[in-house]
Amino acid sequence: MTNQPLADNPNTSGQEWDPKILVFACQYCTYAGADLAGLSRLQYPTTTRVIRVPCSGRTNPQFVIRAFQKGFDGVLVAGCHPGDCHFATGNYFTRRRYLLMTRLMEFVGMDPRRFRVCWISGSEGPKFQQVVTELTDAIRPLGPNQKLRDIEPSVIGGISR
Amino acid sequence: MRKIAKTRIDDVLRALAPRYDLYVPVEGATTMRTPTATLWQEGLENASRFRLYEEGLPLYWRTNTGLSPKDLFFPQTEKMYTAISQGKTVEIKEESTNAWPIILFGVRSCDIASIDCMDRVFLQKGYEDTYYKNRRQRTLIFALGCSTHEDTCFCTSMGIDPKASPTADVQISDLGDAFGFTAQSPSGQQILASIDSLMSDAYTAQPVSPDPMLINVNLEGVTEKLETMFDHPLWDELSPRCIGCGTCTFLCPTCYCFDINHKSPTHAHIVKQRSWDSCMFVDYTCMAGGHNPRPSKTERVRNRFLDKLLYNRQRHGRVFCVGCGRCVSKCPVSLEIATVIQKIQAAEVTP
Amino acid sequence: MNENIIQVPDKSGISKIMREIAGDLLRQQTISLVIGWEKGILPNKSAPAFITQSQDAEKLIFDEYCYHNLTKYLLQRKGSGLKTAIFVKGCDSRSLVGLIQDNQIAREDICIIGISCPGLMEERNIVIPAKKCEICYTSVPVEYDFLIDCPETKTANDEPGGSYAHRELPRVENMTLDQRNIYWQKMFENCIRCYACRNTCPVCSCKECCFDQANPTWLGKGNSTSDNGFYHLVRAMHVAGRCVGCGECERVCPMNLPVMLLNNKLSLSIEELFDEPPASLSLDVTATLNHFKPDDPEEFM
Amino acid sequence: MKKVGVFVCHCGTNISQTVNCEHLAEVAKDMPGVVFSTEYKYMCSDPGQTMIKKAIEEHNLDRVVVAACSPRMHEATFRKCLSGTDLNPYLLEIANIREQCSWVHSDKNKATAKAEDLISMSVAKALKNESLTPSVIPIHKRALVIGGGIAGIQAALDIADTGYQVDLLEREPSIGGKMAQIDKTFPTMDCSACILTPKMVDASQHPNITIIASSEVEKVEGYVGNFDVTIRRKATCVDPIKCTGCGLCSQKCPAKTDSEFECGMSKRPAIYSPFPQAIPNIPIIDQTACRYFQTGKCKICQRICTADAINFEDQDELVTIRYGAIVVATGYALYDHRDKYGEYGYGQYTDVITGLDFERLVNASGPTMGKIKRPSDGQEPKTVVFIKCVGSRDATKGHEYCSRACCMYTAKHATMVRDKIKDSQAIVFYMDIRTPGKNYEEFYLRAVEEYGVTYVRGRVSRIYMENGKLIIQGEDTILGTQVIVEADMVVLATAMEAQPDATEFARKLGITFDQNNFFNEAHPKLRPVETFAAGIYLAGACQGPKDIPDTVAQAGAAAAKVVALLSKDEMTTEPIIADVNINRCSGCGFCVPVCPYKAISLKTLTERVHGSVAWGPTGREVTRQVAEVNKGLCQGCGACTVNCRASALDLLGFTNEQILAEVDAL
Repeated sequence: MTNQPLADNPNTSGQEWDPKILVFACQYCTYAGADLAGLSRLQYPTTTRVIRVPCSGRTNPQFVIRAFQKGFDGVLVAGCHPGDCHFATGNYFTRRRYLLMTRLMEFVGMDPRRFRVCWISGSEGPKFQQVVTELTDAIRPLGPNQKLRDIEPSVIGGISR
Repeated sequence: MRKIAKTRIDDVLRALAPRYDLYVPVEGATTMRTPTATLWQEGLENASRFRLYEEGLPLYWRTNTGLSPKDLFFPQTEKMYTAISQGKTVEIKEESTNAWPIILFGVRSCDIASIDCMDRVFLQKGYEDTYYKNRRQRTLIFALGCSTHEDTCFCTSMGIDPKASPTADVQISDLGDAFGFTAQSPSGQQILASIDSLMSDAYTAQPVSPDPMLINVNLEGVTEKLETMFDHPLWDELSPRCIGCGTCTFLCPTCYCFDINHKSPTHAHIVKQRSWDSCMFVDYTCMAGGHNPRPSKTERVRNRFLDKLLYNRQRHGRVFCVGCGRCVSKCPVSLEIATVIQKIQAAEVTP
Repeated sequence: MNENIIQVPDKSGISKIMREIAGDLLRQQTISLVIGWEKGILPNKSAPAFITQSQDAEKLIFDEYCYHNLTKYLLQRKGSGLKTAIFVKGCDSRSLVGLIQDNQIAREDICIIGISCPGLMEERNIVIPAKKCEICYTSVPVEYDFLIDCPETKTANDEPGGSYAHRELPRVENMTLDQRNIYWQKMFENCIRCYACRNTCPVCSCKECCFDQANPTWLGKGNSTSDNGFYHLVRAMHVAGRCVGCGECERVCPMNLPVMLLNNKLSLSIEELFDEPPASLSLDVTATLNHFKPDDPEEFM
Repeated sequence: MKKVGVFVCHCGTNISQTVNCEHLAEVAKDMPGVVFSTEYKYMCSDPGQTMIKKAIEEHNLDRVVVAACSPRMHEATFRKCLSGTDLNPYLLEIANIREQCSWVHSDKNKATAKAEDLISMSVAKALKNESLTPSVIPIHKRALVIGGGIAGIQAALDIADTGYQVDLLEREPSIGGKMAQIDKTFPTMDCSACILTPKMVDASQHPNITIIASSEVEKVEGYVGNFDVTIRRKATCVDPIKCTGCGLCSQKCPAKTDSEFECGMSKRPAIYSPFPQAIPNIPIIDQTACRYFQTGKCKICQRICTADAINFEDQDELVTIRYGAIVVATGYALYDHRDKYGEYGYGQYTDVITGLDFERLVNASGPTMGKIKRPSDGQEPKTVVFIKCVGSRDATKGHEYCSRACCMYTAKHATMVRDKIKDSQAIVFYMDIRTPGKNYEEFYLRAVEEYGVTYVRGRVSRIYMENGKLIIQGEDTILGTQVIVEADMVVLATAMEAQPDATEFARKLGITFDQNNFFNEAHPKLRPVETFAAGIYLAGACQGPKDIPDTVAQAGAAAAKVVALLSKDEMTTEPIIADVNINRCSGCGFCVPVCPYKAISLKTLTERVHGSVAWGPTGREVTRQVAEVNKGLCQGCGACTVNCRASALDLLGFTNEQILAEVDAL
């Protein structure tokens, strides 16, 4: 998988296609929640990848767009519940920023089912499982994401062949 | 000269399209090739540009296109080769070349002159750029004489005849209600012969002449004068207005600078590409260590106009401005070449 | 009332007053530069003008082609302590307030000469009002030291929400998701990333833009629909809550793309979500993304 | 060229049962930058760590990726392992292939493929890792304890006993707090004053403790080890140095007002000490009650003071003192039932009193000299009804939480009624009896069995007056019947709640508070006395309702933390902090408001500009502002990096480049 260019993503036909989901997880809540899901042996789709960040407030919207560019089919930004932020106020800024970001993404035609923001605490292992599973299930019928995706050839204009 | 009614020009295009990659000037409104493209029509209009011919595209015949045809030979971003790592080895995949003939239909005199400029850079300077050459050498050019002009046009000041381009394979003339076709090369003759049945004779027709242009600049002596003006205060006077965008250079049909870079769709996979660069960008001359020999706008603005009017004449034998008026029209702050030439002419120099 | 408010009978009188004020200021020598407009190469072209000598003040004009928001030029004098006088229309004045709020210029270094704006015309079609005037929120400058008050002043949209009336906004909002996607794909495809929109934008005041950086490489030099999309979306997020709706981004776009639409959408969302007024109407407000309320809308449970 | 080593752990069979570790070690060899990879049963074990160290040496590795359990588990372990080599510990990356891979997937092929991706993400990130060094900040060896109740006194004594200077700040004229008002303490029935006043004296006589009474915190700046606290000494109009504490002024003062200490049940003069054992025993003038301040005439106290200590011109005074650590022991307030509990008479019945009122009523030095007399007519009440959970466990009118101490003090009060009034009846209405403490259950049982206190399970729905008697109408949920009791006095066990100014105070300190405005501990279990702000600790009921033993224990714990901090001359801070690239910074200051720790400020630079700019700055020198991160204050959340449009701010250890490398790796 790793050494294959992304353009070779399996197509939608066939049962086995699972959308690639990238989760930005704050290390104090959601990452701990994901660890707890592991401790509790809660199963979820294997196509979930987690990137650990110190706080959801560290998750730059630019990372999210980059993930879609690079071929992820869904992105989840997750952190502590508002009021529970390890860094006191980080997730309040996250919430404000991503309220705008979700509207912007939808405005440019990105299916809102592909992009979620969610609060998952360190004790919510089952919620982590549930959210990534739901996200996967919601995206599966949509097929691989093409919007904003950096598809080759990257040539614009020019003689087309 | 043979002619065809303007209303039947699609017949000509339809006849050529199966045999050539036919590029035509298209209005901005519906350049999206999708079934839902109509949703765009009622909205804002994009700049017109050359596109591969398809039935139903709204063709733009009024004046030169918003975006010059230079991107057909010299795309804004062009893939050069791909490197794929497999284990510890790297495999290089070159881009394949193609021999299918191309017709560039309806190019204006100014843009044809600019293609001459580009040829001098990419083909005639002792080194042939394979990417450019591959496209250029299989292209036939159908020039279209102008019957009107934009307010911003000033090709006549640059010594260009808006109605005639002798280097084109075919010259199309605006005869009012018809287009007249004159072959100017053997290949042109051949193509015209193949569609001759669509046309009728036009012995007496005279091409419509455009009105005199609104902008007139005097190019005489400018190059020579500029040789003494490197340290002239004019550049300090002009440059503050520049906002450092790439509009002039990207729209200019004779700007040929590019940057070679790469992108990695995956970390085991690199695409080497080249893309337009602009000498107006801050990082254009920035070196790896961070030093920038053109640290401020004064140096950058000076360089651009010296390049257009002096360096290219020294290097490639002609001034690299064809009077297409795109920068006059689109420079956000009207720091365009016509104004600058006027200011150069007016500048006082102490010998 | 205020001696610094100069009434003119109609818009043709504005230029004369501009020259007088600029000439006076330069003669007093407290101000070493006046930024205004001068006539361009064509009748329907005006251009930014930089006046340092009082006798050159005669070059100054104001007409319906003085689109340029001049405030960003002040960054060239940033930190020098030099005093500058600048002419602003209503829309421009908000960006001036924005630049002061963003700690880019000091209020005391600037002499603001406001013009209550009689409206601008479309350059290509001299009878149609300029596009930027459609989203005008205030034609009278919100901050000034002198005001040239023109009776022909009119604000297109002085009711709340009026400044979000980009002509494309309702149409695009009513499209289906797929239609919107195609709409923007087309915009991103046509973008040539000349950065005119960014470079002219008065709230894009960074010293070094993230798109120009090699480390990290947010965006390569190459042009692709995807990268162009990244550029426009990120720029929209960067100016979110600070965009003053001066419309310069869309005016300067050589490809005629609806650049301002994204910003307009976000400004509207900010009003709906956080009940905040349009950005930079006064010096004492905080940008949307620089603060929060614990009871902001919660959609992410 | 960077050289990455990849170490895949089997974790016994925890990982290897669903992930093919041998395969991972094999494919990792082909990942860009990787020069060595291997697998082992237990990477965290001694042999595992030795394996890593040997490989670093043999293969000249300069980056290490360990594919194992969660970094929350063993990142510290492996960092320590690296610090035993030539490598900087921050050149390590962990790929979490246990909690987030082998344990949550069952399909071995898919899990292995995912683990491969996780490793390549970590390798990509590791390639961008840089050596990070903790920075060193000095520790100022002086502590501030805010609040002079039992928590503050205890913390101050414990810190002072180890040899460090402590300032004990109290906003009232005397230290002692709520405990000074309490008569006896459960479950031992010790006299509260008898155990508290010796501690107060100890504190006042301790060479390392300075008591700063009648003072409040005005402003807190700085960071761990270096807090600059501005203290407002309120104008007391009595010179503490000249005053001998003779008390003559209080005796002669003609102005009288309600005594706060006696809960308004007796009067005190305008120049007063709150109670006889007050420390410092220096009276202050209450300007709102003083005849001179109100009418401009009087000055009796000044005339009779032989020490010439009275100064009517006294003004508030601000002093700034530097501290290495701060203990917050600001205590609690009592829930005011009067405006909320209409059914209990909104406070209009004088014989419906609170628990604290009762403490004063039974206290030998209180308004009734220890005789239980009801406030309305001074008669001895025969039937006393106690109602628990007034404002506690009542989300609609008060607080959702349990105030913890009320079950016990109500049992104590009921016992005292039965003890002091021979033919009395004590009836307690309760929701539950909570006695989780040593000898607490026994104490409660004694109240019921030995003292014959009647416990009725149920809430009181209404109190009203009839024929001079208080009628208590409630229900007995055990018997399922309505209960109506005629009583002479009712005692409400009102909730303990956060101080009314707790939130404002928390903002001053830069600490956080919960939904009930109690200050947040850094971790409810493992860091119960720390706050999120390094160097600031919590003691007592400001963190949540507590009884005296818990408060004292927590105060000792906070003191231990303070001492541990002050015992070092300097401390190293976590290097995962924000970093400014001043070449990119435009000084817009957007980072400043998003920093929860006030760690970012703007500083002014003067620099030369290169190149020529027409009509630009003359002399080519400009000043500009740039952000500066205080390494002591920054906790590494990274919020500033996102608000920095120009990426001038980056978070070391989680840089934009590193995160993008992870995104791009897939």
